[in-house]
Amino acid sequence: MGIDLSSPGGATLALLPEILLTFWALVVLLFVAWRHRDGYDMRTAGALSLLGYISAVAATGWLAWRGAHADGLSFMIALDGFRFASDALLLWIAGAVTILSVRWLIRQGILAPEYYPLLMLATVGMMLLAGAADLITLFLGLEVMSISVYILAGFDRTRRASAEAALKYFLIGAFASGFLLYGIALTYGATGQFNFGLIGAQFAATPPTLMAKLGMGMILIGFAFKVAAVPFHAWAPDVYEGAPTPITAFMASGIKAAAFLALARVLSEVFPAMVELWRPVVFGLAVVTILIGNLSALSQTSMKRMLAYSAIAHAGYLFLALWAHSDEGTAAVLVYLLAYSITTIAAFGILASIERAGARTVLLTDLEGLFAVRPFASMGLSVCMLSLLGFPGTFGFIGKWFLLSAALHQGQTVLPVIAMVGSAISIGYYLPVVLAMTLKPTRTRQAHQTIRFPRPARIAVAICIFAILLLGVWPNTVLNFATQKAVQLRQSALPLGNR
Amino acid sequence: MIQLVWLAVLFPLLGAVINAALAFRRPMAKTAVSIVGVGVMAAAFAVALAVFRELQQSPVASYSVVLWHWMPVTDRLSIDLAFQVDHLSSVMLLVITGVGGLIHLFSVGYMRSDPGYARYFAYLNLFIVFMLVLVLGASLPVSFIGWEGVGLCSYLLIGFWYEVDANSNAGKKAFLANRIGDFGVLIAMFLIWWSLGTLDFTGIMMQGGAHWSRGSTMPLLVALFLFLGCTGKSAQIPLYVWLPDAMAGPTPVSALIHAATMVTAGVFLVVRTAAVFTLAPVALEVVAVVGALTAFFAATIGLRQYDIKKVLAYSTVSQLGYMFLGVGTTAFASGIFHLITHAFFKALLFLGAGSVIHAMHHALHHAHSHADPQDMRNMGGLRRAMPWTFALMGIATLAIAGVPPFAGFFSKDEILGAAFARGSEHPIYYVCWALGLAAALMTAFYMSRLVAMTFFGKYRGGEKSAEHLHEAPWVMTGPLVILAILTIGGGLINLPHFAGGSSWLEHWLAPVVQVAMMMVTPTPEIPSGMETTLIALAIVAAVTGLVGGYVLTTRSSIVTPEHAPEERGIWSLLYHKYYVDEVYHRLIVDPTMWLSRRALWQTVDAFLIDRIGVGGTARLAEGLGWLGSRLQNGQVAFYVTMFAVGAVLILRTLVR
Amino acid sequence: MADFLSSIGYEHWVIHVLLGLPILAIPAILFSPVKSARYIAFGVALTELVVGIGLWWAYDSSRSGMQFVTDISWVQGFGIGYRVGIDGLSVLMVLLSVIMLPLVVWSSWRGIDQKQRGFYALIMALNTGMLGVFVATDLFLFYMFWEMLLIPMYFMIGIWGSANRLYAATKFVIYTFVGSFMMLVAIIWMVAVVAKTTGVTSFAYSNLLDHAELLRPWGAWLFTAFALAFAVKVPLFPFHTWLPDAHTEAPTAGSVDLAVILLKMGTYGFLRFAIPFFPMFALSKTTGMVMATLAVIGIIYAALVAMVQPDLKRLIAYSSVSHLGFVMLGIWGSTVESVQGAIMVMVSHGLSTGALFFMIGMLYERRHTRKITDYGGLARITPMLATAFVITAFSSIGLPGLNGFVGEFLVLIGSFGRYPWLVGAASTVVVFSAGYMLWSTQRVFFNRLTNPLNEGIGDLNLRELAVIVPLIVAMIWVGLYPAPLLKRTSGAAHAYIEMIQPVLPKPALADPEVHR
Amino acid sequence: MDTRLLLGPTLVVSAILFVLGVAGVLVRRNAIVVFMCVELMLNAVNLTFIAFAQLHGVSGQIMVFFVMTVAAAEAAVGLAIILAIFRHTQSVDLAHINLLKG
Repeated sequence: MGIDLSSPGGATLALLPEILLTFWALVVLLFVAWRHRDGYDMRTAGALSLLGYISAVAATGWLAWRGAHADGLSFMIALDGFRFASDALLLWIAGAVTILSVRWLIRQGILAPEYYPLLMLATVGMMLLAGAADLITLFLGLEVMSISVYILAGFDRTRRASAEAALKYFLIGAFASGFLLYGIALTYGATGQFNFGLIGAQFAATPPTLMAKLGMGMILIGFAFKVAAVPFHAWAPDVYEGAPTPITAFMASGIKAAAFLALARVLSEVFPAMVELWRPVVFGLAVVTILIGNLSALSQTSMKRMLAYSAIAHAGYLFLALWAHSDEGTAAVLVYLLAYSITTIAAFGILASIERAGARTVLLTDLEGLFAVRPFASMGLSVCMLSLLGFPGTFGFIGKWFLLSAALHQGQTVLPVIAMVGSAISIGYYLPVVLAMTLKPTRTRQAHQTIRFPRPARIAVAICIFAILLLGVWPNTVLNFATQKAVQLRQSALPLGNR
Repeated sequence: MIQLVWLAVLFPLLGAVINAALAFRRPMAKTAVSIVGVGVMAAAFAVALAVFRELQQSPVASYSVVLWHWMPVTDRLSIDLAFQVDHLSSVMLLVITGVGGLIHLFSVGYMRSDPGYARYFAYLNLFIVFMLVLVLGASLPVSFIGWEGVGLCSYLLIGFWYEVDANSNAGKKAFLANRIGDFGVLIAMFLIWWSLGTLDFTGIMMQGGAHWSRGSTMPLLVALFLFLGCTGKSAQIPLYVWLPDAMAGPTPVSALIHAATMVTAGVFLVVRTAAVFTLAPVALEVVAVVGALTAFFAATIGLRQYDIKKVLAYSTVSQLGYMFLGVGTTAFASGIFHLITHAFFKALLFLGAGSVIHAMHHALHHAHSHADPQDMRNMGGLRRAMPWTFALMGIATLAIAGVPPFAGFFSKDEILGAAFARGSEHPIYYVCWALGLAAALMTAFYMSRLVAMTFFGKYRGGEKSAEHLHEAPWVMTGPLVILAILTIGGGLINLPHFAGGSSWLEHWLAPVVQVAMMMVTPTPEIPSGMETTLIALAIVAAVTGLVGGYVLTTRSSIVTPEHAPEERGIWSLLYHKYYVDEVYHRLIVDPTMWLSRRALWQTVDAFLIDRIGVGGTARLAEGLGWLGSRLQNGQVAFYVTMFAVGAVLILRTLVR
Repeated sequence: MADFLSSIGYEHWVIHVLLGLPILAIPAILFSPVKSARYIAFGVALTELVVGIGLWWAYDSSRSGMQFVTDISWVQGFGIGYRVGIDGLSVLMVLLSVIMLPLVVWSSWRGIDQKQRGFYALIMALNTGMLGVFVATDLFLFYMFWEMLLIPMYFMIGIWGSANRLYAATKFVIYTFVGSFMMLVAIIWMVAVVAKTTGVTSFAYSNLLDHAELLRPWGAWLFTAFALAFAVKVPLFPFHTWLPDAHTEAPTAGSVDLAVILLKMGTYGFLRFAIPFFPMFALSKTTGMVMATLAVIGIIYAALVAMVQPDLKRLIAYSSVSHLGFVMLGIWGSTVESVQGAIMVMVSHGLSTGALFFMIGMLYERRHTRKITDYGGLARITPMLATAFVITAFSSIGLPGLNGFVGEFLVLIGSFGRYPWLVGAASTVVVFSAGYMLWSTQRVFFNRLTNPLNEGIGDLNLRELAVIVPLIVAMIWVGLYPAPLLKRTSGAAHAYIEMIQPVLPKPALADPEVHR
Repeated sequence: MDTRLLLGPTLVVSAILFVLGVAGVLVRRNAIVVFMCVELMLNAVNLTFIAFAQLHGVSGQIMVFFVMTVAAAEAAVGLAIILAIFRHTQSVDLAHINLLKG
């Protein structure tokens, strides 16, 4: 069904998922205003926010099912399969993080239920960012997301680390969005347009001026920060370690996914004409990110910090797909993000339950002998590690293989080699985790007695582990779905004439 | 019957399997073991006889009995497990099963009190199986099964009393020396196959002439590598060191393996591949020279040994040298002839020594004295206690010394004659002849010294053990008598014409070496006058050796080993076997061990590859990682600077 | 027998059953009571043997192409399919692993006492992984199986190993994983190149093989990627240091599986993938010389180092490196005889080294030590074990008449034409292998019994005999009558040589004309 | 005088302001001052938007409104976070805030 975006009715229909989610956020906010005293309130707030996500997913599903597409120019928000897929992915991540954090917050004694509305608003921001068809929506989505996550990062006010994480994230984040904004301004200056399609057409028509190149550069820098690519990655390890674990999971999977999806859309819709310009930049970013990300992770002892560096390394791998700049590349982004997010959510879910109330972060040595006490949890974490490593039989391998073939099909051989060198190095920090849990004896008698596995979190993690293994062996549906969505993205990126 | 020649191999194999089973299940069933062991040998001998008689009547010179396709790989390499029954292998068949059977009979008595009786017979039968396969093999690989099989059995039998470290070491040393030889045979096989395309003996003979021109490098290479194998197996100069140590095994084993059969395999191989050797005259000279040198060298060592079996061991090495000298001068028939006669009298000597040691051991055991039963200095005057053994060993001594009527004289004389005749072609053969003659003198000397020290003079083994000395039982002296008869009559096999014979063996083996002899000029005739002087010279050497040996030994005072004076000068050099073992150990064994321990294992493997290669890269990665994490110094200012530097870099690449 | 098998449609389901059965057995074992775990495992192993042994008759050795082929598309859009098949190269290895499975399970009856269920489940997983590698004809499936069996081996060494098992397990996984990480890129790159010209993206072995021509420009680095992965597994000389550690620390079942089948995946990989895909580069003069020289260095070096090993298992591990060096020499000898010799060495090394590890395992179960110096004079106490060990020792050093000789002889005589000097050098190992084998056998079984602890150990019981005797019978049978084995591999060997014939540089010695 | 003529100089001024902002963030150690420099950068961008709005019509100016509202929200949250960190470390000097490192 065609939607005329210029009419208010059409616009609201196009933005239905976001609007619904915002409505639910306000509902939860109101509920929280009254009831914020004990664990029961926290649980109901969590349940309500879950309802919000489910309704948003339903709306996205309905739009996708009806085959919604924009009549004429897609004005502020894109209306294509790619956006619906991104929204589904982001909502799934937010839902999973909420499930993980319900029990975790109570155990950590953070009885501040406004956590959930912030999470929901952050998700709205992400959906706008991923689905933006206009530089303004892009900027707004980014800022809504960032500001809510700044607060969430510092949510555990009692711990200095959390506050410090928030501060660092905020300062460097604001600094980066300054660059992004300046990029938008210069691009606007060069073309006079904000809409992706029109800018793309403009760049295709006239050779890019200096201002356009600077603009693109600035935008790339803004995104590189958000994705934690190496020269701009310094904030990630500290913020990931300081922030509360569910939020770290949210940042590692959600924010990275939104940023990459937006970058994919921007690169394929706004700057297709300047491919020869930005490919070397993406190439350089990928190489440096993979190598330094993997190498730095080798000498880490804290699990969260190690997973932070691994997140940086995986961002490097994703650059391969962006470099490919093809349908397969975009599909690879979707698949890899799904694989990576499932694995990270599961890994952090298990880590969250291993963390004791208020204690310091989980070190590698804390995991020793876990297999004897908690066989299923340690097997689950091992599967996650293998999936991150890209070991065959896991969904991570399918993601990595898909990435490599996307890059290789475009004739790029150096990046895949660097990626595999990176994953070879990564065995140096993924395998010791598996080794510690399964093969090493427990250090002290009552080593793992304090682990509590709340039922909802246990179910969510179990589903993720099952998904990793199942999709690792039978990835057909996901691969075909992703390729369709990638094709739809290319179609919507075509200049207005031959849509 | 020829088609059933494989029965000769099957019987001992069955014997070995049955005895092995008995060894595990009922090791004490001695009578059953001996019946199976000796019976199987008798059956094999019967088959050998039947085959020999049928071969005599049959017009065809050689038959090939194919059992099954062993390695059908491609059309150019398809090796069948086939036996070649021709004049040479039938003769060898007779010798092996005949002398082997007698030694089995002797062992029944000798090994009676040994707990490993069944195991011993299992090994002995297995040895006969492999020896027959070696002799009957139609192609080099099939013979190679026998070749290494006998090496295996000699390893097992030398190290039979494995409880004593020295015996196991001796077994291992024997097998390793043989393996060095086998390396030569392997390389020869590859060279032959890649240049001639076949590995069958008949094939080699036919294609050899066609493909290789006489004196070219390929036949020389093949011949030299084959000869390396022979030196390993037949204990010639470079690789003879294992034979003296092999005396650690039971005496019948020494008799069978290290006198009669296995050590002659080298000579057999040279005769079997005669075509290759005749195509490479240089190789023939090498064989002759090595043979002569070994004969002389071993004889000198034999002069000063006190262990009765060591003397006989060096005597065997020396006699083998003669055989190779014979074969080296293309007198193949005389080489084989000496092989046969040597089998008779050396087996007789060894078994005689066996009865002596058996008696001494029995006596010393009763006297609870720890003297070495094998050391001649503890013996003396045994002719009164063991008349039969004395008489029989006397006959064998005369034979080996080369006194006319006995077998030894004819075979040794033919070889010396052939060497002298060949001398006119190439002076080197004169040198060989001279060495051979000197060796003959020394052989006579040390044999008579042995007899004198053992049987003459007074008994040095202490009174208490004296009265326990008595003759060996009949089951042991019986085979000795038969061997004595063979030693006396052995000469008839190939009685040369000057002694009225028809040199039957030479004609019998003619078809085998016929192709080879075509390639070489026939041995020149030596004028009859010169021939008689040669014979006279040989007899004189034998007699002076015998008398000298007897006189010198009985005159000098022989003292038991405990308070024997330290050997000095030339004698200590001989006694310590020119320190060859020690030299080998220091020059070859120690450096290899050092190389593999220090150089290869500790340095290359553990240090270079593991510590530097693997450990190094791991530490490098960790170092880089540590550097990477140093970037995270927690300072926001530093992060933002990195951010700005990155931004400038990106913008520069885009703008340029 | 063959027609009975084809009547029940044997060739359609045999591979699926061989692969699927152990996988199904894993949950059954894990959720069964501890005591019954090994009985289930043994039952499954026996059925696997019964099913697998049918291959011996069902495999038609006259046809040289792939048999028992199945081709089901698995990930449609990307040309990945569940493609399996057996041909001359892999039929013997599949049979060997099927025969070894019940022996492995039976040999660890007593030895494994803690976490039995996990152990037998891992054996089942390992078996499927191993079989998978040999039957997969889809490169993606091959890579998955190739990597997946690292995990069962890792845990087997890591949990049931001895002293510093963690180091050995980690080293094993890292060596193999780092070695083969480039292979994935190479596979995808090949499929991409072939797809670009032919329009068909498919990981099928036949498809890539037919278009191997297109890969020539990148032949060098593609071959190196494959060669690195396989060389680590062989293990070729510089990459071998993981094997002694893995063998020493692994439990008996682990080291038997490692020695008998895991090591052959490397050489099988060269024969199946690395050389046929890039013959121009693989068989060029320099590469040939480099690989053959590394093989020969491996042969001699490992034999020398084996001589001075204090630990029995470490000694056998180095002997495996030496034997596998023969296989590599045979492959690069590039004649039908040397290739068939290589396959024969793969099979006979499996038999003899497998038996050696079983026996060392039995010794370990009795005395809990692998140091040679702790033993001595055992022949009097355990005559049966001593006899079996001596027979296997002689088969391992290639005594003619036993299985070792057939393979080594064919490899050496086959490769002599192309590399006469290298084969000459390699033949000297005949002496060194006798050296290390006999010296160690002597120090363990012969010599005086000094250590009182050795007095009490019992000889082989019925179960242990049931493991060892079939192997010894097989050794003698293969040694004296290898014709049926050679017949089964000759089709594939001939096809392989015809495929690489046009590319082969001229050998050192001319081919021998046929003379009968 | 045609206002479009002033486009070049305004862009230069805003560029200078932007660079000053960046330099401020790099150099200064006080969290609040750093935050104010970031605000300076945002306002420099606003200036660029207004300059381009002359050229491309009113959409540039609308963007300025968005930027301002976002800057305000950011200010509120940023200062709250700085307050939170102050409660812990009693100082806003960025050099002292390095608990998380390595």
